[in-house]
Amino acid sequence: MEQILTLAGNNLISPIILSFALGVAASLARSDLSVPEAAAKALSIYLLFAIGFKGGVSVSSHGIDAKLGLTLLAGIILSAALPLIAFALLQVMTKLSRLDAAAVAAHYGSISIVTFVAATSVLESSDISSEGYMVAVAAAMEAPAILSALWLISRGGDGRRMDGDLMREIMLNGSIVLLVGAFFIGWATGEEGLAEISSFVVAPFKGVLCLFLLDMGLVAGRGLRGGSGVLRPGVLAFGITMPVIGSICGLGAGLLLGLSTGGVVLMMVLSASASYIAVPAAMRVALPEANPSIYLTLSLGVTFPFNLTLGIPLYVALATALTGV
Amino acid sequence: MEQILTLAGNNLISPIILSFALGVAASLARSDLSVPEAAAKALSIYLLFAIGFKGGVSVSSHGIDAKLGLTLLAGIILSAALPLIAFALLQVMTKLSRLDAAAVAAHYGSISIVTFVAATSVLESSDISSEGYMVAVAAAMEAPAILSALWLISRGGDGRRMDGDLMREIMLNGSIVLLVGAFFIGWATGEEGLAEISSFVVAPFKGVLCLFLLDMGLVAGRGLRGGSGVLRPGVLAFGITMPVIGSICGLGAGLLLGLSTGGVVLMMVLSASASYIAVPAAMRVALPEANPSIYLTLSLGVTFPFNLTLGIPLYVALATALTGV
Amino acid sequence: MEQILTLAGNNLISPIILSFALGVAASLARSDLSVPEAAAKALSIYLLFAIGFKGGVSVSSHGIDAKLGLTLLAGIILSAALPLIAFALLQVMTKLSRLDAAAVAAHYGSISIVTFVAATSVLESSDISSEGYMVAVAAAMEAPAILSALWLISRGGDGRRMDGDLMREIMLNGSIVLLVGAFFIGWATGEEGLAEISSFVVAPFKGVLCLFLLDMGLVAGRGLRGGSGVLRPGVLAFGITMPVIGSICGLGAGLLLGLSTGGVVLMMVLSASASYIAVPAAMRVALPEANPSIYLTLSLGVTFPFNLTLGIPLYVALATALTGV
Amino acid sequence: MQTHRAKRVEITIEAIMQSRLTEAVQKAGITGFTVLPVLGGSGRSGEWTRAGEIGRASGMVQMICIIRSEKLDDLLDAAFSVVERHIGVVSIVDCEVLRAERF
Amino acid sequence: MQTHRAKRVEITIEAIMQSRLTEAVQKAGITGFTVLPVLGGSGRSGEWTRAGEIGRASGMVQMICIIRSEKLDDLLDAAFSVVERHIGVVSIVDCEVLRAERF
Amino acid sequence: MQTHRAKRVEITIEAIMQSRLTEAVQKAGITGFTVLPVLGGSGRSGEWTRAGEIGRASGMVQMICIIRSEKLDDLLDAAFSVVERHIGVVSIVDCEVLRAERF
Ligand SMILES: Nc1ncnc2c1ncn2[C@@H]1O[C@H](COP(=O)(O)O)[C@@H](O)[C@H]1O
Ligand SMILES: Nc1ncnc2c1ncn2[C@@H]1O[C@H](COP(=O)(O)O)[C@@H](O)[C@H]1O
Ligand SMILES: Nc1ncnc2c1ncn2[C@@H]1O[C@H](COP(=O)(O)O)[C@@H](O)[C@H]1O
Ligand code: NA
Ligand code: NA
Ligand code: NA
Repeated sequence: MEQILTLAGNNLISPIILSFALGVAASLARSDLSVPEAAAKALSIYLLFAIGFKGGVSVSSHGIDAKLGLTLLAGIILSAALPLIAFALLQVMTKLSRLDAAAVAAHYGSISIVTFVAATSVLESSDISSEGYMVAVAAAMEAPAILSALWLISRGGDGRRMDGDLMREIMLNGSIVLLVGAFFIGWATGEEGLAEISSFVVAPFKGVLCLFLLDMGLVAGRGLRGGSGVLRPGVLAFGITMPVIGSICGLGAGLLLGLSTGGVVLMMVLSASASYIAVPAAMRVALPEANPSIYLTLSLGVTFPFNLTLGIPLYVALATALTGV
Repeated sequence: MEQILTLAGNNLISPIILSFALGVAASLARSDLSVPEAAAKALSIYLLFAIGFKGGVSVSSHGIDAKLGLTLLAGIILSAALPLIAFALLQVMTKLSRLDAAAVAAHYGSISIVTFVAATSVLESSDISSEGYMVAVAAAMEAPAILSALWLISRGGDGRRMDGDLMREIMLNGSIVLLVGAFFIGWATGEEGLAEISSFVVAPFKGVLCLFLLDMGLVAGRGLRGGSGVLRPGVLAFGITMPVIGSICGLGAGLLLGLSTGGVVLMMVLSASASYIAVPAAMRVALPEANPSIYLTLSLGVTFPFNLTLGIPLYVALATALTGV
Repeated sequence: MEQILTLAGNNLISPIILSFALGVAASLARSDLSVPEAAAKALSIYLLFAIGFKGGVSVSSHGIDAKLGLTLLAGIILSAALPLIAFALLQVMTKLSRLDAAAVAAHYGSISIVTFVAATSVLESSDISSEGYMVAVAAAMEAPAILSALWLISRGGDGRRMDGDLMREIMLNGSIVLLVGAFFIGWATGEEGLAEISSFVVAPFKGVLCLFLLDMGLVAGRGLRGGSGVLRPGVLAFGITMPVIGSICGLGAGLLLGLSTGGVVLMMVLSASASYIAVPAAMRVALPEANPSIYLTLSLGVTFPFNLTLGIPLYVALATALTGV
Repeated sequence: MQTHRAKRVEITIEAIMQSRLTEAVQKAGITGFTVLPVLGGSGRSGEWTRAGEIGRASGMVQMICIIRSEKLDDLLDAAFSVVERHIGVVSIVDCEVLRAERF
Repeated sequence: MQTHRAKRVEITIEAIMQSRLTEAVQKAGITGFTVLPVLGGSGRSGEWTRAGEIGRASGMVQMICIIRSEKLDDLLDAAFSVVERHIGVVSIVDCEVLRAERF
Repeated sequence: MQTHRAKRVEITIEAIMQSRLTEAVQKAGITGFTVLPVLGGSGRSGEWTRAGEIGRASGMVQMICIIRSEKLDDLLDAAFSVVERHIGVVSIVDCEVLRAERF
């Protein structure tokens, strides 16, 4: 317990978390501080490229693990199954309509790549290594949750179905393509490739992450200001309960698969985190009647900060204890 | 004298100054070279974050100085008083209307953070250290000048007053919030935090400053081209006299406070520099009838380049001579 | 031969080339991956500034070569002459109208600065040094080709002529001004200036180039998708034949001038590459009736990838063999 | 100067729906349009701004389509089929154009 | 397709005044509008462009507001109270809209 | 509120021609206009988007010019002289403006 608190404490006063907090505070105080959309997108392109590339390099140097296939499969199953749990939980804990509940559920099956990135950066600081292919698992977990949520809705008698266009859009979503593409580039070019561009993808990484989290804080704060009306106690409680439940599922999967401590942490983080890019976009197309301020505020304003501040240290502590390292 | 010339010479052929000159030249030659607005804003966010953060780290490692409070107070007084001097000077030297004179005066009480940044980078090259909290002083000096200028106008019988909204906008101006926020982040995370992100906030700093000054040169050149009509000799002379007067006030304050050589230089630079972000925006809201091309051209086209090229070496020489280092 | 293949192989699996390939693939697969315009422009500003600056520093440390003047002259002559060859070739190989042929020809006389940058980065990896002033030669070769192409058209009886405005626009084109300006800044500040900003202009260079090529791949792929209709076999064949012919002209010039191996390679690359920024813009003004999808698709979709993947290793091999190093 | 009567249709729609609108409009035989970026706005679903956003879930674009009057109904049908279940605004204005042969 | 008469009001105003205009307009009971970015322009106070600017002192935005005719006067009064002492342009066009219930 | 009749002219033109259009329009005695960025579009020369572009060869801007009716012909002549050989669209709408003295 003490260890968790220390880790959480250290985590809380890292520049990364404080940058996020600064963004939230500035936004709630109605400061006009803002990051231009193009700059925010450029930062996210950098982060996706760097994290994918480094994952690929790590796979190229440690060789492919027999567990890769199984871990990918576990990720896909988790992504597809977690929305069902989330949906059930939402129907118990909140008064959201089936439509809104399904839309929210989809977010919790899918993943937040920034939470993943923040976790890798905590792992690095704590010298805990992890499987490079967890990046690929992250990519694999983006989409299945969307299908589950749409299935939940169609079961409810609503004839709405996934069309081919949407399917393609989801699978070829810019962030998935960049993450997976950079992963393969890193894999193909290996340590040699890394040496060429490490002063770009490694050295400034954490600093860039600070600015990106500043922006996420600004956007989250704006969302909280505008969307606080939808944050009934039940909904709010869900936003904190669900990541914990997700992380436990991820923990189980990680232990079963026999992943490294870092790998287990990342599996927990992926399961615990909620999408705020791919899934919201898909929901606007497939379920336009669902209220975006509910799922955006929950995902970016509640679950993301929870994972960033308390969740990650908790997951690290649990995984460390249970993998016995 | 020779020392000043050498320093000025060295200063003039630094990549930073030459980048600014390139921007001005390209703009005057009507080249279509331009930096996208979003990129320019991203550069300024980087610079504010880095300079604030480094200031905070420096305070965290050198401990808080008993002089911090007094220096902040001195900054606020200077910011509030300099517009009165500037206003009097403008009425003597130029034929500007009371309104235009007050608007210009506000700019000279407030500060230019890029001039501050450029000065810290000259100090670093010359191995002159300074108080980390000068960043906080910079932030504190942004706003009081605006109040002074509005008071000058209201004294003239014009019933215009500061409204609460404007007050909040000025105090929670994005650049102040970011500077102060990053300062606290640096303070809280200290050397450890710096170690994590120094390859982002320290290593590439000067290079980023070059590109930013290239952009400032482009904007200043455009302003000079469009606003050269307003630059009557008296106005022009003011743009060079006022920073010298300001710097002397800053020098006095710095010596009285017993700041380090670098601290005195920065106090001079803050007093000598003129705002071109926070104050112009406030003037457009509070004094929309004042002519923006006068204050923008003066601040960015005359005083900024003067400080950048001749002012800073002069202030360094004076401070070095008088603090006897 | 084997050496070429090895070099080509190494070249092909570099992060730079693979990033371009990723962009093309994402675009052809209709992924929504995209780099914001402002970010792409910022990347190009960085690359132009860095490459110009480093060229200038190199000239400042190796001194001016007696060959500088002659090399510049050779560059200008090549730029002016290559469109005539290209035009003749187009009339033999394709059925393009005179207007379209002239517009395409202009592109092949001018140069692609990214191809140049990619080549310098291959040279660096292979430890082959080159004359720093080749950057100035690159700048000098941008414009003459445009004049040649307009002369070709006016010879055809069409009274269209270059106006002064267009002339100024071409010569003071943002990318030329930045490249030449940064070259002079590098020259003036020398190794000392480089030391100040090398962690900005040197260290992250290749990584930035990767992201830039990702974007160029996205744009090229989009062009191929939209413009594939215009890529008749003859036109396509021209897009691969012409760079080879150009490179041979560059090779002859480089050998005659007695340039270093690296210098010969860069001369070949400049001659072989086709413009996709300065010339297309000039063509839209001067020859608006020419079909942009022909010249843009050829230049960016065919010749650029050819040079990037096969051309550069080929030119390096030829130059190495013939300069006997 | 000779001008010709036409309709200017302005469709403000979610960015994520842009490709679907484009396709529908093109299927209706209309090939000319211009898309403007939108910075922010307000409506029944609240206020929003694009500042700092990286996703495409929020954010709108504005498509402007200038057409001959006789094509108006086709365009509106196409647009409506896309915006029907979505937020968004369609407005039509009478206008005059130069170079009518282009429309 | 069934359309309904409405007014399209376009207000070009300094970026720095946007929040004040928004507030005034909302106080006048109007909740729907769209804000477009502006690249540059020219007027009695000269020519300007946003390229490379970091401040918000220069630079304008364009607010487009589609409303029922009966609300026009309220909107214009609200807008006028904000632009009165400021630079900026207000223009009104008659338009037709789909889905009138939204306005 | 008192409004005055005017014309709203919207010219969609290649970004590279913007300075030439501006000059021509100013020579025709018109000093007020606003330029909007354009994200993308489609026309007889195909579909395009500005995403990721660094050149100015592709890409358009939209100039909006509000003028008194009597200046319309001068403006159209000026605009036409520039767009004549180029792609681009010119449309004119009747509008009402506040503060007529500004136009
Ligand atoms: N009356 C209106 N005039 C202009 N734009 C509007 C109007 N109503 C809605 N919009 C735009 O459409 C978006 C969605 O509107 P709504 O569906 O009402 O939430 C808003 O955010 C605005 O950008
Ligand atoms: N007649 C006009 N048509 C369109 N936009 C205008 C017009 N006049 C002014 N503007 C816009 O309003 C800004 C300020 O105009 P002004 O107050 O005349 O300097 C200009 O920079 C333009 O963006
Ligand atoms: N009917 C139209 N309505 C609106 N914009 C158009 C129209 N036709 C063309 N455009 C715009 O003008 C550009 C060039 O058109 P075009 O000359 O037909 O290729 C297009 O890419 C659009 O941005
Ligand atoms: Na999850
Ligand atoms: Na000052
Ligand atoms: Na060439």
